[in-house]
Amino acid sequence: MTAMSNPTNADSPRCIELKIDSYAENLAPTRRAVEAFALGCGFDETSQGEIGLCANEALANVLRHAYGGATGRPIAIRLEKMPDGIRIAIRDWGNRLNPMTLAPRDQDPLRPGGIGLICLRELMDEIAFHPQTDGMILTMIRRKQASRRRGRRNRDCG
Amino acid sequence: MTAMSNPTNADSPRCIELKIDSYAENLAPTRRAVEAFALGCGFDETSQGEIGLCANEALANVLRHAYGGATGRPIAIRLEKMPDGIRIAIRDWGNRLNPMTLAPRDQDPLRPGGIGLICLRELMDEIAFHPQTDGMILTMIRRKQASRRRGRRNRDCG
Amino acid sequence: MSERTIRTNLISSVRKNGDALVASIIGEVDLGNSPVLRAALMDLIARHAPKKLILNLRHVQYMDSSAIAVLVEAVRKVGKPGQVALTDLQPRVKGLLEIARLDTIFQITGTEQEALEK
Amino acid sequence: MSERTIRTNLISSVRKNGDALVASIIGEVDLGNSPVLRAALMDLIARHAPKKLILNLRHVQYMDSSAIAVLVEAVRKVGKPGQVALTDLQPRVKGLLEIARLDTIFQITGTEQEALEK
Ligand SMILES: Nc1ncnc2c1ncn2[C@@H]1O[C@H](COP(=O)(O)OP(=O)(O)O)[C@@H](O)[C@H]1O
Ligand SMILES: Nc1ncnc2c1ncn2[C@@H]1O[C@H](COP(=O)(O)OP(=O)(O)O)[C@@H](O)[C@H]1O
Repeated sequence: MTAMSNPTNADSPRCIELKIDSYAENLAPTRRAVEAFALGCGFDETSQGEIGLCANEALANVLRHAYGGATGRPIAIRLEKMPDGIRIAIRDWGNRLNPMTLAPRDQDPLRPGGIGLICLRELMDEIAFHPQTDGMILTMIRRKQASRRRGRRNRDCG
Repeated sequence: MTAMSNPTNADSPRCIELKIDSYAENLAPTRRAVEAFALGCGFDETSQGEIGLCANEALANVLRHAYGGATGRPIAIRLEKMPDGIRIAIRDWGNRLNPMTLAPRDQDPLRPGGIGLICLRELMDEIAFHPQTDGMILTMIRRKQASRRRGRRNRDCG
Repeated sequence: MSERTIRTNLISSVRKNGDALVASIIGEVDLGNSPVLRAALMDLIARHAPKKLILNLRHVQYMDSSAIAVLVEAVRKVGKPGQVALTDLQPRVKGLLEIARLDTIFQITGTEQEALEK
Repeated sequence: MSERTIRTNLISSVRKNGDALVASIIGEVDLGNSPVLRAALMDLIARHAPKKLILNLRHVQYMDSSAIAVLVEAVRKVGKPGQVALTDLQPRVKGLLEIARLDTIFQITGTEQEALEK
């Protein structure tokens, strides 16, 4: 019960930290918490869904790629309310691979892949992978005011 | 980022730990996580709702009573899947008061109070307050097979 | 008695029907937003002084004990028990009222119409 | 080809309509349960070898990319693009298909009837 023994800093901005182990069954509870936290940050329903999806995709990538499918490995998630949005940090102790440095794959629609990262790129305003000596921290920021990136997507679709 | 720095134990049963600070806005994300975790433990929709309500009520009591309304204070929640149910542990660093030792209040329906503890008693199979040197740990267990306690309530209502 | 309406999207509509005031509450109410609901309801009651208050809870998927406490306070403010009706309850909300044994101080009906006719 | 039906409450109903197979999926699908959906769908396709597969997603409030991958695999297994129709999409699911730019390999229709007639 590690989290039971050390108080958080009372001066930090409003935040929630989650620690889960790498079971796919833990994705849904985490996503629900993210969506409800996003609601509390003032995001509308569509945005809540998009933010929850990004958290899900980022965590699924940790499970499948950073941990190569190994279960029972730790993942820490920190949700932070910002004046203009939400910041999500995901910490793993996995293979330290930065997916942003991988070459894009060929685009066969019947062999889809890369959808997870596309979601992060299209739906978040900032994403950054920060390699650690023993794993990775992914940070994602979504602002309430749509950025150019999301503006573009919305024009495409509408 | 305390939770970002220490891996959890890979041998422990499937669990999720949350650390929140004592803002009422954090109740909803936590409850959502609890409900979805309960779904993953095999509870039906009604039971998920009841378990989420108990988590909400227990946390609201920490906010209002253990911390006397002070915001920004830490709370740690641990959700654990058991073979036959769910176990929820809530840790605070508050006033160490054990509400089970308080005398029951008089029953004026127009001055309701005590509903939170009634929920815990009626909807959980086991609840226990464990005073710590610097706060309290509340543990609650709900089993999938209805206990005598919940059986009684159901008869009353039906 | 303030003239300013307290606005919240927890109350989606308000209408008068004779001496009765019918308000629809919407969303999930817990300690995080029940103080807002409280302020808005108390304001409505103060401004309209309804003989009967009918709260449609069809779109309230969730309530905790702090929300229940707001409803009970509304009963006190409107007058005596039975003058506040709760209609269209979701099973979860109904369950909580039963556990709290507060299903008697409210009139609980299936529809707004029923509450208006009683 | 197994004779045993893979049971999951993610698929709420299955019916044949001429050469078409219509199945309703229900729930939220993510990496936690998409392998179960995959097994059940592949089993259905193997046993019925439908000319057309119509998946009603009205009750799918959420899908992640692993669920999308299952749907794409169904397209490969049934035959060529357009032989799998997705109907009654929720906005969230529709949004994900658009982001993934996969709205072309499926037939996307408003209702089952439309999908049957096309
Ligand atoms: N957290 C991660 N750790 C290591 N590698 C990753 C991570 N996330 C993504 N990748 C790499 O990036 C690729 C693209 O990821 P993604 O867009 O989610 O699609 P998919 O997982 O379907 O391949 C993955 O195949 C994997 O090689
Ligand atoms: N976590 C707690 N720490 C300290 N005191 C508590 C705690 N939970 C409950 N209590 C005490 O028990 C009483 C009953 O709690 P509850 O049933 O939730 O009703 P209410 O909060 O409406 O009074 C509270 O008024 C408070 O005195």
